[in-house]
Amino acid sequence: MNFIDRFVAGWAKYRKPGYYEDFDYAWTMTIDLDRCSGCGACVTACQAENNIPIVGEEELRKGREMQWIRIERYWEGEYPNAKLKFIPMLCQHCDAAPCETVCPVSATYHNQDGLNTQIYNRCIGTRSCAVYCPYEVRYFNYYDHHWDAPLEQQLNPDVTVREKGVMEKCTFCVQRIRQAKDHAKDDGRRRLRDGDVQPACVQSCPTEALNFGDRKDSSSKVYRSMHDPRAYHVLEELNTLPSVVYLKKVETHAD
Amino acid sequence: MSVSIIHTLRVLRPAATIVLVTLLGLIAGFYANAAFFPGTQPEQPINFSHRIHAGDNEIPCMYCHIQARRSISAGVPSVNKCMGCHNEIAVDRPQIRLLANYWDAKEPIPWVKVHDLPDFVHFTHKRHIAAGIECQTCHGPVEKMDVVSREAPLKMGLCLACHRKNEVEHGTDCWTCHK
Amino acid sequence: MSTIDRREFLKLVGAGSVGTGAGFMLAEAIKHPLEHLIPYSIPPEEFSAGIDTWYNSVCGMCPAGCGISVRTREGRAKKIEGNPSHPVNQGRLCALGQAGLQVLYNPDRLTAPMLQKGERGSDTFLQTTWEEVLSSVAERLVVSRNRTDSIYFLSQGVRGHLAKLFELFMGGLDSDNLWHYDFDHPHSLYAANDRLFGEQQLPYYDIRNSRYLLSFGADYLNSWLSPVHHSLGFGHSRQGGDGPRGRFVQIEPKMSISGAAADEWIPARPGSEGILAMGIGHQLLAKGRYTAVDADDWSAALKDYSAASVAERTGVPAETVVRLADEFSRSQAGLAIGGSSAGNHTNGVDTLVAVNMLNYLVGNIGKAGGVVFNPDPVSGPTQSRQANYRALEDLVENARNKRIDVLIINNTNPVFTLPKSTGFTEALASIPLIVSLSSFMDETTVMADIILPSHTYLESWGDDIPQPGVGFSVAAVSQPVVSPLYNTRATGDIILDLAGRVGLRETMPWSSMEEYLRDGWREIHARSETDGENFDAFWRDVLRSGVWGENTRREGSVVINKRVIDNLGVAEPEFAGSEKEYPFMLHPFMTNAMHDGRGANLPWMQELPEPMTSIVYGSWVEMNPATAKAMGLHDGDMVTVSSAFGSIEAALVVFPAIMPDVVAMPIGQGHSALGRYARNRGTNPLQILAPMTDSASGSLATNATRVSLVATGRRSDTVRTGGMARQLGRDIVQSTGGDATAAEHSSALNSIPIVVEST
Amino acid sequence: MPTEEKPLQFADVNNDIVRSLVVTGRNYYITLGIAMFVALACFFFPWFYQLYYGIGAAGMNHPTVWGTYLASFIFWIGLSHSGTLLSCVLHITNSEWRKAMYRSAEAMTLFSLLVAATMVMVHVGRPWFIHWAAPYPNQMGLWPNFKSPLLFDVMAITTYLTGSLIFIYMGSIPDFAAVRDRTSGWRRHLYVLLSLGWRGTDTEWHRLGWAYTFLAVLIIPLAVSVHSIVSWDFAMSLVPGLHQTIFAPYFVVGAIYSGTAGIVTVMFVLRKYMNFEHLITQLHFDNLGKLLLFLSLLWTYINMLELFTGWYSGTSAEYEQIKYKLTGFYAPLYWEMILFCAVAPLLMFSTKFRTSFVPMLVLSIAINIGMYTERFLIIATTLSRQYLPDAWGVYVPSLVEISILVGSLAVFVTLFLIFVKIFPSVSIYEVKETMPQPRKREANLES
Amino acid sequence: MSSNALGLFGDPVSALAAAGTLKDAGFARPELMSPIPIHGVEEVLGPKKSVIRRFTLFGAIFGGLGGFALAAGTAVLYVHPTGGRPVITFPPFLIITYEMTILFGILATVLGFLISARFPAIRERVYAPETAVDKFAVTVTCDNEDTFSRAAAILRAAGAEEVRNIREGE
Repeated sequence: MNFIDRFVAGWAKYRKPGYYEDFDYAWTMTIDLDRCSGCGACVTACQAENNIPIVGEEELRKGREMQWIRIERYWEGEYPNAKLKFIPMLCQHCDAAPCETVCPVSATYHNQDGLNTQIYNRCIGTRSCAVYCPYEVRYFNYYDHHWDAPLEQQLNPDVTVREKGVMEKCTFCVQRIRQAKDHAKDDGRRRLRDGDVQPACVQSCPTEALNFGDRKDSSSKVYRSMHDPRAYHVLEELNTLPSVVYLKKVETHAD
Repeated sequence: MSVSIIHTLRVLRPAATIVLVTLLGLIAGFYANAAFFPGTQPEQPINFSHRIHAGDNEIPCMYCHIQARRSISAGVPSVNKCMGCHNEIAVDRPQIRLLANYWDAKEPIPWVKVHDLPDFVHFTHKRHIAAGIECQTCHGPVEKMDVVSREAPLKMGLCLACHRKNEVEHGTDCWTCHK
Repeated sequence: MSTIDRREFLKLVGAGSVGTGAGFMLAEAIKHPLEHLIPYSIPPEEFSAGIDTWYNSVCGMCPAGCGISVRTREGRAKKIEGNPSHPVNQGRLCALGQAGLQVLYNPDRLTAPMLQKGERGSDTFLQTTWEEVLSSVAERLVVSRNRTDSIYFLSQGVRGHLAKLFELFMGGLDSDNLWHYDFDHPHSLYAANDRLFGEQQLPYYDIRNSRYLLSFGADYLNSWLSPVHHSLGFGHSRQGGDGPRGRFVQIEPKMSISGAAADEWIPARPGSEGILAMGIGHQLLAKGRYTAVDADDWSAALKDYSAASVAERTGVPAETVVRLADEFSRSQAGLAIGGSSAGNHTNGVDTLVAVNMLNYLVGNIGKAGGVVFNPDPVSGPTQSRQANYRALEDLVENARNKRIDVLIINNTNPVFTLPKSTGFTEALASIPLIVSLSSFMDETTVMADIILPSHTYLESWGDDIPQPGVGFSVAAVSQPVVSPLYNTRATGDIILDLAGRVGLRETMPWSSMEEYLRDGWREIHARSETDGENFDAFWRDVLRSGVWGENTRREGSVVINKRVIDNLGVAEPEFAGSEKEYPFMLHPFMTNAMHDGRGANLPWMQELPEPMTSIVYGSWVEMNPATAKAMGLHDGDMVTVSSAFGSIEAALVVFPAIMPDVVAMPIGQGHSALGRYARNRGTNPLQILAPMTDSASGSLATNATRVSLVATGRRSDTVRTGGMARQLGRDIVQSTGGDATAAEHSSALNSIPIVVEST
Repeated sequence: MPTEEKPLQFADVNNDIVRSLVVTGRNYYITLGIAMFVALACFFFPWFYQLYYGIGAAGMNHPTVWGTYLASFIFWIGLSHSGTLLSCVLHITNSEWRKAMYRSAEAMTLFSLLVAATMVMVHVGRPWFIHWAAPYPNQMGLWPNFKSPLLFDVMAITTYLTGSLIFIYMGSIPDFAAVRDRTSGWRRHLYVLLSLGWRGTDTEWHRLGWAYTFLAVLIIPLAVSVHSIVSWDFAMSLVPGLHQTIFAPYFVVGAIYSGTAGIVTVMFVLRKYMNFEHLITQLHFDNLGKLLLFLSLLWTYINMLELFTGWYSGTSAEYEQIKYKLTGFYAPLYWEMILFCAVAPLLMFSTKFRTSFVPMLVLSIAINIGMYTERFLIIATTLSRQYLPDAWGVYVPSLVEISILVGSLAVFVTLFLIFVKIFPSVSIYEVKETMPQPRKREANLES
Repeated sequence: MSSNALGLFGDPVSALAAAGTLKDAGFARPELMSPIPIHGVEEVLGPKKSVIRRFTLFGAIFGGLGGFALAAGTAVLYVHPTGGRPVITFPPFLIITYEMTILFGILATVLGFLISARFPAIRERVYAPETAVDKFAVTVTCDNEDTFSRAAAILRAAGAEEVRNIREGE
């Protein structure tokens, strides 16, 4: 395609907001807070899958944790009626992501799968996306991380190791999506079926609180789950249109 | 009293020339290195000739690089595989003796990578072969090379140009190739 | 200037050369470094570069026995996931299980056999050969076998064929002292089940189908028995089925993870959980929920547990007792479980008897959503002999009296998990030879004379029968997923080698654990319906799926005999230390990451925030906000926690859900060995425990120590990943009630807690 | 040396300025040496260490990913205002008193912009790829994202830097010519080139007048846009406390405020150490004082407005933000800022204060310390208290950051010291314009 | 080869008067040189027109169009959908347009200045260094000695402190 054609095609396709409805997939995760026990299996699964570095005590003390998915905890009430609620917080893959617009070099943008991408080797490290993200789920590599040998043998070859000065965040395990698409192509399928892909956190969740799928597929589990009346978005008032849907915790009172 | 800048420019000319020559030298040196010592043709532990194998004897690429069809990496043949033929063929040539030495010591051969992509690139041989891309498109006419050299720059522009030309589905999506 | 002079020319040449050189170097500097492509000499069968290979095996991180699938690539293990075919964890896996990779690739692993050269415990080991260590161990064994029972084998809890192998070995050495020791082994629960139901094995608690769970102290989502399986059940009971949403009630002095997940958390005085259970039982009978012929016996046994008296003894209001009994009996499948802190008390067995009794009283035995009894294991011993605290005290006693010649320790760490007051470490000095089979230099291995470094579970052969089972026969095979990293050997192979050297070749003729295992599994092959499949094919299938099962459940019902009923009763818990001197009851608890301390050397686990406090890399002591305020203590103050048996320092954490006179401390940190990630980090509350035991089971009453807290005046540098743990009305975690909106939403309808029945 | 008795002559102006360029005392070299050393030791060395180690050398952490580097960036951009902007406004409004001070004010603009641009380099994680933020054709086929407020910054600051450089240069051409005629050696060559052959003919003056006025007209909206855009880096985020419509005027006022205070400081120093007592007078300080007072009131008003907006919004996030600002971890800094920027400037209601040199110097420095604090607080308080309380955290600058802050001041001083030896730091021809014009002398008629 | 008569004056008024007289005497347009801009030149020597404004205007228009084209063109050259917003978005691109308008306006103004004021000076021009200090000079081009002496006389009459004969190309 020459430049003019590309310009015309781009203009036609993308001149309106909401063009993401034309995307291939709209990967969505639902998190049932009524099921979540806060056990942290998803956190470790993510660390193992995505080569998330071991930060070390000193750096953690400085507040430089690295957890693409983290368990937030909120207390309510006082003893003896104190309650503790957990909420797994990860990149929401917002359709109207504030982080995307601010990146000066387009290292983060919305791709054809409805994913909020982060291209590590394009990142120049302005960290603006982390400021713009109201969910605080972007993590910065403050230095080159190190694995004590032979821990580095565990590193996932499908995920790159990020260098210093680069922002990183949850990718919905794009390497698994990529691999699933690869297998689908081998089988001669154009589209993935529900259940073909599970990010590491979803795969590991012992209470099955996490669900993952394509919300464009109305037969998918995640579609049903996100149309549950308990569904809500965290910080919905910011209108970031997240792709992570939470299901409200059910609070029953003793009758 | 003179107001013209010409005189001053004249005075400055030698200094400017030196700066200019240095800059030109810098560019020349840079390109000389890139052109004459490109590192695209590293020396290998065994002088394996693709010309003899793939060219003269017409052994298909995927006879040895057996995984290209089904894996992300094409793979190099195991020493075992080499010895499969060279138990019989050309056993007394010096290079084959080198091979046999490795085999006898049960040591792997430390081949030097010619076509190397950065760690952050996800490139799968499988999909490209499934799409009918010739090996030579990226690797150059290997069957004519005695020593393999890297012909294509293997930069992002090259990938993009081909993806655009062939209108690959989501071929320009960053996460198609970056990981 | 049209001409240039010589001087000028030289200058230009110089400038040009400098520039060219610099350019050349610049281009050289940005060149890609040389990389190698190294093929195998002979590639392994399943190997293909760039393609994942998955191996099914068994998790060795805790005694639950989950099935795992390990993803390997280019011969290296990359990721551990749950084995979807394994009935225990059904593809899911907890954080600790996933961190198994860091056991395999731990930088502090023992890499070769070693001999202690200096003083014992001085950590001056010299690497040597297997031949040398094995022959010297064998030599000593041959001598000691002449003295009956002078050889001790203290192993971590193992099951299946490896346990059987140990039995053969120790039998051959003419010693009865084969003990399995796990800190978290639920001795009281075994004893309670034995007393109440006459069952040697733990039953299966069907949380999945239960609609009302009363948990007395059991941290079933985190550390009790089989957390992943319980979590699956919990999730399903909550939102998975079509029936009403399950309701969960947790009764414990300090909110555990299970308590946080529960719908209702009820604080009860430490050790009084059984009294509450008795009180509920009293209500059930009083309300006429139990109508069998022996109802009068039960009434008589429970008559002292009226709501008022129970309220007084437990601190739980009388109306709550009545309500709990009411809800429990009205729900379709009410299940009562008990354990963890409730079982680890001086009245632990009584308590758990009382708790399990409730299931019986509402007739929830052998039914979906109730207590289901397990069949006998298909391989290995029926029940491996677990060393309770009394057994370890005997060991200490025997050692002091020079009755032990050789102590073989297999991958267990009693020096860390036993209180200082036991005197275990000191007793080791009286044992002439200590041999340790371990992958790490832990506190116990440091005390050894000879170290036989063992493979991790990801490098060894073995099999496992999950305990507790899932109601039907299951066996799983564990297989090596990578080739051994170091000069280590599998525990089974070491034992077989030693057996050969001490002349037990006849009873133990196998050359390797793999061979022994295959041999043993012929038995299972024989009982399986295999459609005439030969053993090799069967074995391949088992290795591929990682698990074998039989879909038969045990039939029959249980009747509790009158003697048991007559002897029902829960004694008041006893505490070491006076209330005046030691005003707080210490409540040690296991965290999701550290378990009993085995997670401390795994960096992922050190960096996994403890869910309730978000603390990483350290230990702390939790205290009620009101108490802290009264004592003038603030979050983050360093305090000294002292019992009559020692004192330790930890950071104070003001914790909203703990009883005012209880302080809680996590177990697992405070290692003096175990590698760079674990060493000198935090403190170990087990060290200051009093040697209190539950007389009925002989197990250590970990929650029966009183302590005092004194501020040190210093501030802690404990690291937390979380910030402010209050929502400030921001509606981040939203909830929905079961009332007004319930009629509109079908899903919310599910959340009505129990079937309403007019009273 | 001109004396009090003798009125100032045109030639004296030339003499003074040329002397300031050519005659260099030992003190100058000592000062320059110290400034360069501090710049090297406190700015470049820690920066190189940070390049090697990573941004981790600074104190930034998970919720507060921006820190003093960005605060310094805004501060220096802020300081750059008032230089060229003020000069342009005063040029167009034909203020006489501008003429003695505008050159150094413009130089301040230029150098603060340069330091600000360097702060960007210090701030980003991978400065070796910073060129990716510039639009240029490349083999990757990639372009910067023009929707990003950061790219607005790139464009605006490039334009402002270019504009300021051209503006200060254009205004100096006649002065370069004047200096050219009085110097020899390398200086003469330099000034021959810089003056482009200026002769001061009526046509040249005419063209310069036009071009200069056009530039002034172009630069005023540019300068306003620059700091508005800097504010949008913050205001376009969703962060409570940053996502505010008031931010653009807030930043512009703040910028002019700190810039004007900066001018007072620089004027004092020039007056004192370059012996420009007769060129820079009480009149300048008085007028600048009035301007500062007005700006301080405006700034205070906007600050109150910001508090009110947060309080009136009634949302937990905004309310918490205000509470944190007033009473939280950084509260001492907040009150320090209020003291320096809102309370202390009220002294300038007194004419006596405005016309006293040393108190004005002290106040101007205090205002800039306060304004730096303001920039720091804008980042630190808001980022550490965002929407999710569990992700809250506190940020404390590291030694490297403090050192780089001090070092950036030294870089600025170094640049300024070099500037005063190359550029006539007071405009010769414009000062002459303010002086009594030469009259026809009867004696001349005779000859 | 022509010579130039240059008269130095101590004050602008006399210089301007001299220039007016020279012009009235039929000399080619006299040039004034001064250390400060002289007011009222146009009344004496006729109005001046500058092309700078056109440069500025066209520069600004070019910059504006170019700026928008740059932003919009590169956005579709390699499409990166961001934030659910259209790929060609007006509000942010208008800011780019604005900045580029000013940038090119400024650059064009400079260019216009250089061209219209004939800078930089390649060849030598008539100049008296005193004019950079406190003298005011009037110069006219003279074809021969006669015209020079005529011009010199006029200059002296107008009050020139000194009259110089400057030959071009020296």
